[in-house]
Amino acid sequence: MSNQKAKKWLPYILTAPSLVIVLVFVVYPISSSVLRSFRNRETGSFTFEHYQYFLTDPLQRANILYTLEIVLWTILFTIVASYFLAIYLRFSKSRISKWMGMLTLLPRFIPGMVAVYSVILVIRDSGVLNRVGLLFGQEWKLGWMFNEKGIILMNLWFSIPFATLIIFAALSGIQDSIIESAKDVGASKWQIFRSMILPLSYKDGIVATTFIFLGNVGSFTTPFLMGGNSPKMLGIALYDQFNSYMDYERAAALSVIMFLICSFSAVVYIYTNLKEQEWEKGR
Amino acid sequence: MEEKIKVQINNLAKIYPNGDGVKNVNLEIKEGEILTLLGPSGCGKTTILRALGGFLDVTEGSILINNEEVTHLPPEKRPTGMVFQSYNLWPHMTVEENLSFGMKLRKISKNEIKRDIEKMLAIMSMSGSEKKYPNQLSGGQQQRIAIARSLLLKPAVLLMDEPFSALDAKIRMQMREELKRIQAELNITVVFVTHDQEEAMSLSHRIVVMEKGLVAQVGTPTEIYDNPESKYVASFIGEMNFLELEGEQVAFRPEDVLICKQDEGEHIGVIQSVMLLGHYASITINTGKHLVKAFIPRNKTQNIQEKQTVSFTLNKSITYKKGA
Amino acid sequence: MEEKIKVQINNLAKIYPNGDGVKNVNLEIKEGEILTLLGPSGCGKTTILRALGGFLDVTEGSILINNEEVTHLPPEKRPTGMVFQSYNLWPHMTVEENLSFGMKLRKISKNEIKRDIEKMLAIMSMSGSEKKYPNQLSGGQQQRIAIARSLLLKPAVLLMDEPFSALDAKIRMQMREELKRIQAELNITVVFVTHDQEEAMSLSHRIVVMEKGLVAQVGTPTEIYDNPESKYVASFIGEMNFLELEGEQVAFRPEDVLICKQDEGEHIGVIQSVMLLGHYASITINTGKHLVKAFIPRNKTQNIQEKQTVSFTLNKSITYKKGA
Amino acid sequence: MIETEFNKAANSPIANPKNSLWISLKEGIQSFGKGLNLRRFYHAVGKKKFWEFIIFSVFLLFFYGPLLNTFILAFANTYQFPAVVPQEFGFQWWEFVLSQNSLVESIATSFLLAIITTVVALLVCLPSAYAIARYNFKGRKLFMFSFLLSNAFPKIGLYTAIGIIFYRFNLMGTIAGVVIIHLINSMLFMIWLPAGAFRNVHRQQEEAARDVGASPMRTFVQITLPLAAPGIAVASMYTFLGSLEEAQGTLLVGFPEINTMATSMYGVILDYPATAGAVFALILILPSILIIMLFRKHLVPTEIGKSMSGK
Amino acid sequence: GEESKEVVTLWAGGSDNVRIAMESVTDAFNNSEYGDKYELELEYILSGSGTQGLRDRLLAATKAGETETDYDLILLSDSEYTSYVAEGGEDILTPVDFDKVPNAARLKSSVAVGEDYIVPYRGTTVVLAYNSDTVLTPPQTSEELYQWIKDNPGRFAYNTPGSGGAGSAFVTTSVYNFMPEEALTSQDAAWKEEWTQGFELLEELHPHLYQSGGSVVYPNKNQGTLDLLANQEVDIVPAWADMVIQQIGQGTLPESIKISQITPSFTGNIDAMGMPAIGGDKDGAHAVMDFMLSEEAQGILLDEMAAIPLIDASNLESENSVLLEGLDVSSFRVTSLGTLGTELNEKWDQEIAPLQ
Ligand SMILES: Nc1ncnc2c1ncn2[C@@H]1O[C@H](COP(=O)(O)OP(=O)(O)OP(=O)(O)O)[C@@H](O)[C@H]1O
Ligand SMILES: Nc1ncnc2c1ncn2[C@@H]1O[C@H](COP(=O)(O)OP(=O)(O)OP(=O)(O)O)[C@@H](O)[C@H]1O
Ligand SMILES: [Mg+2]
Ligand SMILES: [Mg+2]
Repeated sequence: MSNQKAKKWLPYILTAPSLVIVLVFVVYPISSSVLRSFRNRETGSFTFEHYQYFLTDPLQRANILYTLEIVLWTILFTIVASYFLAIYLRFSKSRISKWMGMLTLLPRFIPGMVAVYSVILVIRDSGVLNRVGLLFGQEWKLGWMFNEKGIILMNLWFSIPFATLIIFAALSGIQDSIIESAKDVGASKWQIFRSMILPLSYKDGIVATTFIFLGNVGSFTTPFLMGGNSPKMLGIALYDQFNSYMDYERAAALSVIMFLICSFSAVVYIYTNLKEQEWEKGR
Repeated sequence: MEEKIKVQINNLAKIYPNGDGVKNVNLEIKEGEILTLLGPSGCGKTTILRALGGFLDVTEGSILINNEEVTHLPPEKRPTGMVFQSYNLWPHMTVEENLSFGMKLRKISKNEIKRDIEKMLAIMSMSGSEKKYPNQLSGGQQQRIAIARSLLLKPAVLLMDEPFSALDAKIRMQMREELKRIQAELNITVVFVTHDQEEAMSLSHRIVVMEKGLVAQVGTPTEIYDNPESKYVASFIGEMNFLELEGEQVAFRPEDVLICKQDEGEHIGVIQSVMLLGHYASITINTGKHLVKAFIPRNKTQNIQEKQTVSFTLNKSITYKKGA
Repeated sequence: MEEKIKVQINNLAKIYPNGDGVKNVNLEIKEGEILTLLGPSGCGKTTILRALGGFLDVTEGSILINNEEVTHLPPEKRPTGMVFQSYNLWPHMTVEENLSFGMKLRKISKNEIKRDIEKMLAIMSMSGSEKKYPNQLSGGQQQRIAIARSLLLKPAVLLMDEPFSALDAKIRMQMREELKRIQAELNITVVFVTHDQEEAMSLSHRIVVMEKGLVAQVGTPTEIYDNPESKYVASFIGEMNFLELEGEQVAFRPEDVLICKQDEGEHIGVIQSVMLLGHYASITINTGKHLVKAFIPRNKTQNIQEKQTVSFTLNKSITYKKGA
Repeated sequence: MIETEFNKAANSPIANPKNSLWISLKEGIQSFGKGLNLRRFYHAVGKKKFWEFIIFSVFLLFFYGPLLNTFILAFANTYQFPAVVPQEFGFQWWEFVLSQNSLVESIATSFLLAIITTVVALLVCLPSAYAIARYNFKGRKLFMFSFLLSNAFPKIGLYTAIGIIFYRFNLMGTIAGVVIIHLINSMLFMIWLPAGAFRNVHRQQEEAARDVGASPMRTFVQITLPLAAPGIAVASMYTFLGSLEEAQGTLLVGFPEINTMATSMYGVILDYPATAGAVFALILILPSILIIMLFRKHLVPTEIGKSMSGK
Repeated sequence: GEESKEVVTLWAGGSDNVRIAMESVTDAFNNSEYGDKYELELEYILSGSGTQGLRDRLLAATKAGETETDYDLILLSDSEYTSYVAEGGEDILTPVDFDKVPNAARLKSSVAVGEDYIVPYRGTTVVLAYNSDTVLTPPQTSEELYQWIKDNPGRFAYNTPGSGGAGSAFVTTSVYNFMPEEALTSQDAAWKEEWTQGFELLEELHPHLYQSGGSVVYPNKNQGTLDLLANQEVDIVPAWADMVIQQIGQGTLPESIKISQITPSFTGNIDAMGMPAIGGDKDGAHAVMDFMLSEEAQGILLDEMAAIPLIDASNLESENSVLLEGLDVSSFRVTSLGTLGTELNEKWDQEIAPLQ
């Protein structure tokens, strides 16, 4: 009997160390930040003023919208491109596709700063692209630096390989015979995508989307090195609060706002992940 | 059965980059027959079937269905229907959606679809399962729906790639009979692939025995069982004993071994094992040089025990040259 | 065979949280016998086997091996050896390492380990494969090594959970004979689980037929084949026809159907299909109310054709009360 | 204006020998453009291959073009507008970068930190991963998602809040503090990936070991762990490389006492011209390349993708 | 032996070029005769890295009541001194015992505030850096500069004031040129009222500044504008004199880049050393201060970061001396805005940055 009891507690004992770390170094600091975000700087009394500031100040609101805009475009482009790539990787049997499969793995391991730096050297107005253009007598000033275009491009550099990997893994779980039988009954490529591939893999698409969302809302390095002066992405706005204005209460409030935005996406993720549809049960 | 030719395969070859594949395949498949491709793993059965279905580019030769060349058409443009070994159904669609998917693509009216599905489910003894998802069906039921899905589109030829091999023995048996019944009822042409000779024997009108990418023999089950043209075919279809006698190979079936009283038989051996297999028993006799397998009806097993010495004669045998 | 009791299961019950499971299991397993647990999927075979091996906490009852209570011992402390359906071997170890792992734990000397392994591989007809990794072996070979691994530790009982069901039909047959040979050679006690009645019939000394978590019948293959105690057992073991006659169920085996000339038989029907199954044929006769299956030897099939009207008598039959 | 500048340079008879390289490059590209008749290529290789080639080229250019460019620049002494290829190659910036002893020190610190982080992460996370894979305990999903949620809070905000705790425990500017930061960053994948790996170890393989007499602990060490090793190795690699590249948190809680390659890179990127940054980028990327070479057998795209989605 | 040496920790912060120079000075100190007795260690806080700045760290430690810290010596500019005192009180630094810093006598310039508490060691100022190939006659006055900007749209850039001193100097002088000179060294919030005119000017200049992708862009960090200059995307930028000179020497800025000062000049700084009261080893700190004013140390600073020497430079041989010619430390405009500086940046962020 004691054996059984031990078994019941074993999983909790095993998870305890990581749980403690999460509680002490993640949950606790986050909670104290949340508290702080409601505190007046001087008096220490309860206040909504910091939230009010971010939600009413036109500049700060522009920052929030700007961030969301960048994230949404990033996700849109990423998902389209990743599906395209993943489908190619899944269904092409050529050697090139094997190579590409391997090559999609690597960007994950490239230090972010190096990647941003490298891309800047290519796309800035005096970058490699324009220099090559000049070889042909063309001015290729892309004008992608210091605005959302560069940030989105850079985000794509990071997120396409990542999303492709996840979707590719999902597509690998789809049996050939599912696709072949659809072909057999006369479905076109688009119909196969819409009726077979998409419904069988959309959950993983959402997983990828969530991670991209989380990663981009608070991203710092990319907008710091590539972004313009205004509006700013929230990661930079937050950094300003700490670094330039040293307003820790406002910073906490902005953190919480960003957290809420991210949680929205995390909740979508958790919801789709927990909800098993009828056809998935018992698999 | 009319002798109309439904499918004609002329000198078909499909060689994979690694050199494997099939070649010199010439076949005529008649309307309303079940033709089985039979052979061990890797002999190229699936390759031929997939070439018929349009899932492969053939290296050489041509395929005609209903006298029309289809060699280079994609699957969706061919009048064929395919049933795979497993994972046939689309797991995210109900039975009804599975069945109607192809029909909708053909712009068949809703009413007609509904009527056809009902009728087909009745034929398959699956009425009432429209709203179920594949994972709520047993393996056998899933395969029935898969067959139904293909049949609803009225294919000229139904292609089946080991459709029952993932099923339990009992259900497999049942499905075979079912398939025979449906095939007879609808008079469809079926190309069936299996590596199970019993399955091939029990449901085919004709069998194509394959060996390493080539056709070894084509014939009705009886023809092939009684007159295997080579040692390979002989050993593959049914059980076969081989004895080496005077430089020749004598082949005979276990049921043609007649166990005699005392020393009346031609050959003598010791009974090594007796295995009861339901209505008959399989007996292994060790003649010293060979192991001979014999089938005897259950009711004659009383007197037979392991380690007993017996003699036997052969009812019937075939002789092959060595090395054939 | 001595009648020494090797394993005793007393009133065993294992109920899973969802209410499924087995109960009222009482069994005595004799030394040197192959006892098979037979039943359809979900009837609790694996549950009993895992309870024997120590992989489950039982809800009630006790298990004695060699007269010692083992009910609450963990697997590593029980004198049992288990062979699973698949994924038996450790893929990161060679055959030799797989085989020696458990022996090393028992502090057996290196020389002895080496000698034992060699001997065991010879018995398994696998000599020379010491340095191979599992993925370099075929499925059948892997299962042999798995059996060898268990046997090397000289378990009091060898537990086998559908060990051959992942294998090809041909290899499955071969493995059965192999197992019988090895078991006889080493005189080990085996508890074998299968849902394939043919497998159970062909290799067991005794069969335990299970139904929904309960033991339905225990007996030798012949006993169970000839005298199934219930309709359930009758229909599960071998093929069985059921006719409803005068409020009673008459059960008879297909081989007990005797096809008569003209109208001499007791029953009349139309032949619906003839399936050639190698050395015999399976015939389905439609009596109007029932479908009756009959097995007849191949050499008697010449005169029989589909759609012909025939009469038949029953050699032998059993009668069950309705609802039994 | 710029164009004439460029033509002047290119046509000048006394063309700077440094420039000859990019002149020949220019000619190469132009003749390539002429010779590569896309249409002819299309018909020569067929439609499918043609598109495959196009996709692959775009893929390579987008993902690897910039990196390659950076590599080249690392060996440039002079790289001034509008040259495509550096006017002068050499190791000037390598000398500059490597001559700073603080850099050598930061490399050592980086590796030390990465090793400690990886080991600690393994010790802390593997048990959790195993529990998630093997037991269906109450709160399992919640536990898994808690790591996701902790990723939803902005990193900078989190670090700052952690900083307050660190001050209290005197962890500011210590190795232990930085390790904790790196640890919480890696926990998500360090638990999810090995959990996937453990799940792929068939229960029978563990049970077979128990059956032949191995204790639970021995079974874990000798059977489960080796079988899950590829997945664990990949996760460790993530942690290791992640720790090497982490800069933001290290700066906030470890700087200036703890100096790593990544924090140095920050300064270099911000305060130095491209060529110096390129050297640093190359140095920073080297461990990644080495480790990827080492582990390439275990880098199965589908497997990694699957575990990253928490399956 | 090594163990007997007293360890002196010097804390500093700023751009990376300063770090490199200070590391060289540290090595030189440890190899000098002072090195027999003391061992100097450098803790360097890179600016713009998001980490807490030196001032905050020191204030936090002081407020926490810590006494035995390793803040033996810090580097701070005279303008920063004001904010240290404003928040930490007069006694946050220990007064310097000039008897222990004999080299102080050689100083040619002095600090504007806190003379008893801090010892200056280098000067630096913001200047105009321009491409002499395209700008034949650089603007001489601020008015000329503003006119040049309007005449040459897109060819001038300054970095965001929050991200680096060059941009900050441009913004500060543009605003304070309209105000009395004393406002530059006052932390009185009342002066905020008078910023309007300056911001109008900045707004007026805005559309004529460097553009990328169709809109005006203010680069981040001092290096950001220098990159634009190096890549010929702009012709004139405000920049730290030391950075420009150093990079011309390294070859990362083409030799066509020149510097010049306008009048009224951009703001500059005198950087100084101070001993926090909560630090330890005062003797060691004095030794380091003395060493910093030696010819050896001043030479290193001049060589490695083109710092303007504060002692008689005639004995110092350096390529950089030529380039620094004409930059007179004594005429530097010093700012000391304290928290007003932060507010200025914030106002810029809110009013200028969002302009289309
Ligand atoms: N896509 C492929 N590329 C290369 N070789 C292949 C491919 N598909 C099949 N082969 C090879 O061609 C031969 C015939 O394969 P095929 O699948 O037709 O055999 P099969 O008779 O269906 O076997 P099984 O009973 O195992 O399904 C085999 O040797 C196989 O290895
Ligand atoms: N861990 C478990 N938790 C809950 N129910 C279980 C568990 N294991 C088995 N069961 C249920 O107990 C019953 C008996 O299961 P068991 O695995 O013993 O059947 P089986 O006879 O071995 O079937 P099969 O032939 O499919 O292997 C089944 O209904 C099964 O669903
Ligand atoms: Mg096949
Ligand atoms: Mg089971």
